[in-house]
Amino acid sequence: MYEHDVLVIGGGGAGLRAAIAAHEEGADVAIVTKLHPVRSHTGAAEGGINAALRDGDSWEDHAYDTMKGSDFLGDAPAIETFAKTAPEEVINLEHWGMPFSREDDGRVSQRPFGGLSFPRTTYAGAETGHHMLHTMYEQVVKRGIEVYDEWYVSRLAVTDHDDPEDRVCHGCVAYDIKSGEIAGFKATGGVILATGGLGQAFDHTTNAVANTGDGPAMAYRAGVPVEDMEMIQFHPTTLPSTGVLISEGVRGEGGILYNDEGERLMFEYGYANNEGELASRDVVARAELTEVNEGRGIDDEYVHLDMRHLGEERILDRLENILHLAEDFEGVDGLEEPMPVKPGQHYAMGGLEVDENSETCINGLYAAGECACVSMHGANRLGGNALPELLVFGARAGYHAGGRDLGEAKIPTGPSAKSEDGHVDTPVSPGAVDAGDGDVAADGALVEPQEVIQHHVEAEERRVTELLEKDDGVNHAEVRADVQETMTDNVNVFRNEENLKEAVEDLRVARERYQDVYVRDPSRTYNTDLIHTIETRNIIDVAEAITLGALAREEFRGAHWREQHQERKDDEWIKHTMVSWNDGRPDLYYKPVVLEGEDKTYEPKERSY
Amino acid sequence: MSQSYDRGTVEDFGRWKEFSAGMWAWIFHKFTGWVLVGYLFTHIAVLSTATQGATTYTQTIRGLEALAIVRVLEVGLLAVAVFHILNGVRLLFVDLGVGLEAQDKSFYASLVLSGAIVVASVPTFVSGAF
Amino acid sequence: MAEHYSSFNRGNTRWFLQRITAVFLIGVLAFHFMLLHFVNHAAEITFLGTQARMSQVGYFGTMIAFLVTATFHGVNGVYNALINQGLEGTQKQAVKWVLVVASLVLVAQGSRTALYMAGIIA
Amino acid sequence: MSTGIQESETEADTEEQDTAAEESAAQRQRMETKRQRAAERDLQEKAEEELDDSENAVELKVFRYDPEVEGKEEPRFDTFHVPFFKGMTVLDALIYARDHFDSSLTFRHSCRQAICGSDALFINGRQRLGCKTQMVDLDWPVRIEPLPHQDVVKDLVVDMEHFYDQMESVEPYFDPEETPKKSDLEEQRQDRENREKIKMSTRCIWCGACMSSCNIAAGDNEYLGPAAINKAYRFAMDEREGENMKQHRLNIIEQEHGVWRCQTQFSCTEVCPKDIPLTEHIQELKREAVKNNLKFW
Ligand SMILES: Cc1cc2nc3c(=O)[nH]c(=O)nc-3n(C[C@H](O)[C@H](O)[C@H](O)COP(=O)(O)OP(=O)(O)OC[C@H]3O[C@@H](n4cnc5c(N)ncnc54)[C@H](O)[C@@H]3O)c2cc1C
Ligand code: HEM
Ligand code: SF4
Ligand code: F3S
Ligand code: FES
Repeated sequence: MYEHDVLVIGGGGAGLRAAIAAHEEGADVAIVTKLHPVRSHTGAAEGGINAALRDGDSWEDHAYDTMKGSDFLGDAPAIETFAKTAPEEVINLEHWGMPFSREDDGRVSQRPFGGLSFPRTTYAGAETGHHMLHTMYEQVVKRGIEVYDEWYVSRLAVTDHDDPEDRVCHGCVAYDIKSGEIAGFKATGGVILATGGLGQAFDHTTNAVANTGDGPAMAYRAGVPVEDMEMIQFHPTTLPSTGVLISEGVRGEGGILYNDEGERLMFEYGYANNEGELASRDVVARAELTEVNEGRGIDDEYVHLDMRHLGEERILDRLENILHLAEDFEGVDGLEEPMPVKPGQHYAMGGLEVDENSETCINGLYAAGECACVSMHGANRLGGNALPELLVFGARAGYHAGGRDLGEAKIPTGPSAKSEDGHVDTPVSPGAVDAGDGDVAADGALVEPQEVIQHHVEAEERRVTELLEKDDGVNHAEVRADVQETMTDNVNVFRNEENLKEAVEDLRVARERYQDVYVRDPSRTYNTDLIHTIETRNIIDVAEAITLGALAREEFRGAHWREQHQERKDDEWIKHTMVSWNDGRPDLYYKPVVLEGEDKTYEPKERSY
Repeated sequence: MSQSYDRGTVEDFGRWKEFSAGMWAWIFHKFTGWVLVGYLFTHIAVLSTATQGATTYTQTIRGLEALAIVRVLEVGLLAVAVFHILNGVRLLFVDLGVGLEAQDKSFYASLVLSGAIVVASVPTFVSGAF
Repeated sequence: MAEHYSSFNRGNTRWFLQRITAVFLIGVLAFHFMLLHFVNHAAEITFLGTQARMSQVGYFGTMIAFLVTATFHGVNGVYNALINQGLEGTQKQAVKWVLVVASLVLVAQGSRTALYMAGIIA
Repeated sequence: MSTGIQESETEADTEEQDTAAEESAAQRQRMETKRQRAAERDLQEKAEEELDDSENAVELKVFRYDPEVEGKEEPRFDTFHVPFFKGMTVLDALIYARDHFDSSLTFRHSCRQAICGSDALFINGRQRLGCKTQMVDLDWPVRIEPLPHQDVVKDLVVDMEHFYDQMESVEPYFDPEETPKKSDLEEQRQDRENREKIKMSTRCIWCGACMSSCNIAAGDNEYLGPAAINKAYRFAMDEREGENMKQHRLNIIEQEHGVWRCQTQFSCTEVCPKDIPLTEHIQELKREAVKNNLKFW
């Protein structure tokens, strides 16, 4: 068994920041990650990092933009903490040597981004995430923080109390991909989940193949409720064949969207008469799909994003890597022709419920980054707000776990925060096929850290051995493909009840088929077949939570649109949809949105661009 | 890097076909360099006959030069030296950071030029031996 | 890996000298070839001719410099090539000293021969 | 049965004994049968595939090796016929082969967009990123091997530890003499020119292609290698760090196995998927170092 004060699961932006913060507090930290940290998907972020740095801008404006962007589903304490801390965190990155793009006077450049009232997006060329990730990994190396890379965490070691709020997380179980060793990891100070996105639940996504929602799924099964899972952002500009993202920076610099008739669609059809291409992502994504659905799409699939008029010099200076992406992955020269784009799954606003100290309702368990839902993005995330979120809440998780007093959190967590029961009609019952027995044993029988971890290690060993020994059955890849397909067909930008129910049914079928999966590769050495098979189960769990949330929320808010409910219903729906696992049976309930900020209360207003 | 097991054909076989210009240049430069040091040592050895007296020296040189094989070897030496010089100049430019984009072209140029110089010098070198 | 540095770095100096000697050699080697293959055909070399050339101080000096630089350049090149192959520890030390001795012998013998040629010793 | 297998099995055994001793005998039996069946099925499927040699298929020859599995402990090449579509990359083809023909085919990949650096492979005799290499740009059949000069863990997966060690040995982190206080929101100014100077060097994605292509690195295990030197360049040239740090950084790259080992082979520059002018950076550092030493003469 490996032992540390603080364990960080995941080596992306959030995980690295958390580890450094905990280290600053003097804790002995280790990062356990299934990919080497520099391979994390934070590296793919292109556009930038928002922070109110300059005269004329203020954290209050940033907070307001974020709240408005969230369509008033964000929690004010989270948003305000975020907007206040972001500048410091960005400057901190600068102090760590991050190669930001610069102004003439040598200061960090900022550019306009969708949904922001001030050009406050700092950036480093069109590869901001890459630089941020590498800069932070460098600092991890500098501090000598231990990294267990290519260790796959498959289970959290949590006590078995009935009430999730009584449970304690003592560590996790991980699998050394290279050697096949299964080991327990013990954390005396806290476990921080930073496992990133869940894009692999969909088949057209900007997310990496490794973004399989492991963290949310693991913690969900351990008792942490997931929040607002239906809020999935579809990015309006991804390349049709691969899902590779064309940064919002292109539109920020002045790129224009055209339909098949050569019309500037955002204005021509009144999708966003003021902001045009720079309107919020959901608005642009729906605009594009509407064009396609109404027959004005190109090849009935996509629209054009044109940046030629910006001129070669400006493009090369600020958007050079966009040229490479379009060339390498779509065979299009952005200097010569417009680039084909269509919406693709991009970001999960929802995730594990945490408060503004990044703590979940389980003691000693934190979550930060895309896998968490501190609820600052609400129903829609603004471009350039995720990277600073990693910094702010990653750091807070690290500080808190490392022992710093961050004050009492204002956001309530856990089932006790429930304000209302939820209910949805589903054609089949969701949840584990063998719900009831399994993950949780008798209340409070298992509390001793050592024992808890041992128990979970053994359970994991049994599971792995079973998968490896099983001799025939279903290949997980088929199940995964089915899930991705049904999610993209039915739980996409446009949603309706029928389709969502169909998805619930399909997911049930997937679960049943998953009972029969087997791992064909019998080897213990670098068995990716095994790892992917375990991931597929996580994909099913998060896909189901997304679908249940989508089915429950009968309104149109932010990224979530329902055919039969095409308006925002503030009276009824300013509340978070929560799903908790409840021993294998998903339990739906609601919790209020906190709109009271420090000195003001945010009034829901129409979100027009 | 140390090999913990035999990768068989993957590492030893046929790899040379996949070398790029810069690698060939490196190999040729190495080879020609070694030949030149080798020659330097032999050359001094031969010239050392001068310590045995004027006649021994003259006779040794004349005797050697009369052998066709020596003449052929001399042409080889010239080729080796010319390539080493030209590619050496190329390397010096590379060290100065000049013309890095044309590094493959300049290698081919050294090859071609060496060839040309050698062919042009053959008559002078072999005259009288055959 | 990066724990040990010395302020006087041999790699640096040797690298630099390798280039400097190369530059020098370009000139001298070309001159040498021209003189002994094109101006005076190798086959027509006699001790007397050699002695005539070698008696000129300038030529004598150039040839000694040629010898020394070529030896350094060549032997240092060989040494580098061997280190590049990952030679370490005692092996490396051994190679180094063998090469040093060989070059000293070569330069000594070469100079002695040159003195004979110049007729200074007979 | 070859000794190779027996060895690795004893290993697996001890591992299992640690955790569940009583199970191990029966389990070994079962695992053994499974291995054999897997091997049989492999053969069968391969035969079937070879039949299905339709014209619109790419033929892949993929290097296979697994120390634990019978028939794979000796390196060999497997052939897959993968249906071709426009825009298909080598990574797409590998994924297809894995998901449809043989799920034990092992390779690293994640981002699919040339940013995570996981899938540097030896494709048709050259180091390339699988996800960034279009099938149509290659001669078919396409031969895919793990990176040369690195230990193979399994199939196309190589051990990257040595590469990471080299990267981390150059003190690859920003370390200025003094830092402004972060709560003052004071920045360290950097002019555009200086950023421009280090821009290319900051693009490295740690894929290891360059190191694998360098003959010197192959011969000298301790050579820092082009990527690590480039990393050192990134910091040495960053003016925000100050003169003393630059001296220190030059000392690092000047060590015995540092820049002087580079013989300007250029293969690193040629294979780098991020188009980093590695040789140029190495050469510039050599000149800096010489200039630096001349000062003391
Ligand atoms: C193409 C793209 C462009 C983007 N552009 C921007 C932008 O311009 N601005 C912005 O603000 N945001 C942007 N985003 C969003 C933002 O980049 C992500 O939300 C953010 O990087 C997620 O960071 P993370 O640290 O949470 O996760 P990741 O960086 O994905 O890291 C997850 C880590 O968890 C590890 N992990 C996962 N599962 C396990 C497991 N089971 N066991 C062990 N380890 C595990 C992985 O190895 C990895 O290290 C973009 C996103 C994408 C996809
Ligand atoms: C005439 C002009 C010459 C030039 C311009 C020249 C240039 C060079 C250069 C630049 C190198 C360094 C290569 C590197 O480290 O990357 C080199 C290496 C070498 N040179 Fe020369 N050289 C010349 C003459 C000679 C002579 C006369 C000899 C023989 C005595 C010689 C023997 C060598 C050897 C042995 C090497 C090492 C090759 C290796 O890397 O294995 N060179 N030369
Ligand atoms: S320098 Fe280029 S080839 Fe080398 S590791 Fe970095 S990105 Fe890969
Ligand atoms: S291939 Fe190697 S020799 Fe130098 S130029 Fe590149 S590091
Ligand atoms: S898959 Fe990330 S670099 Fe190719």
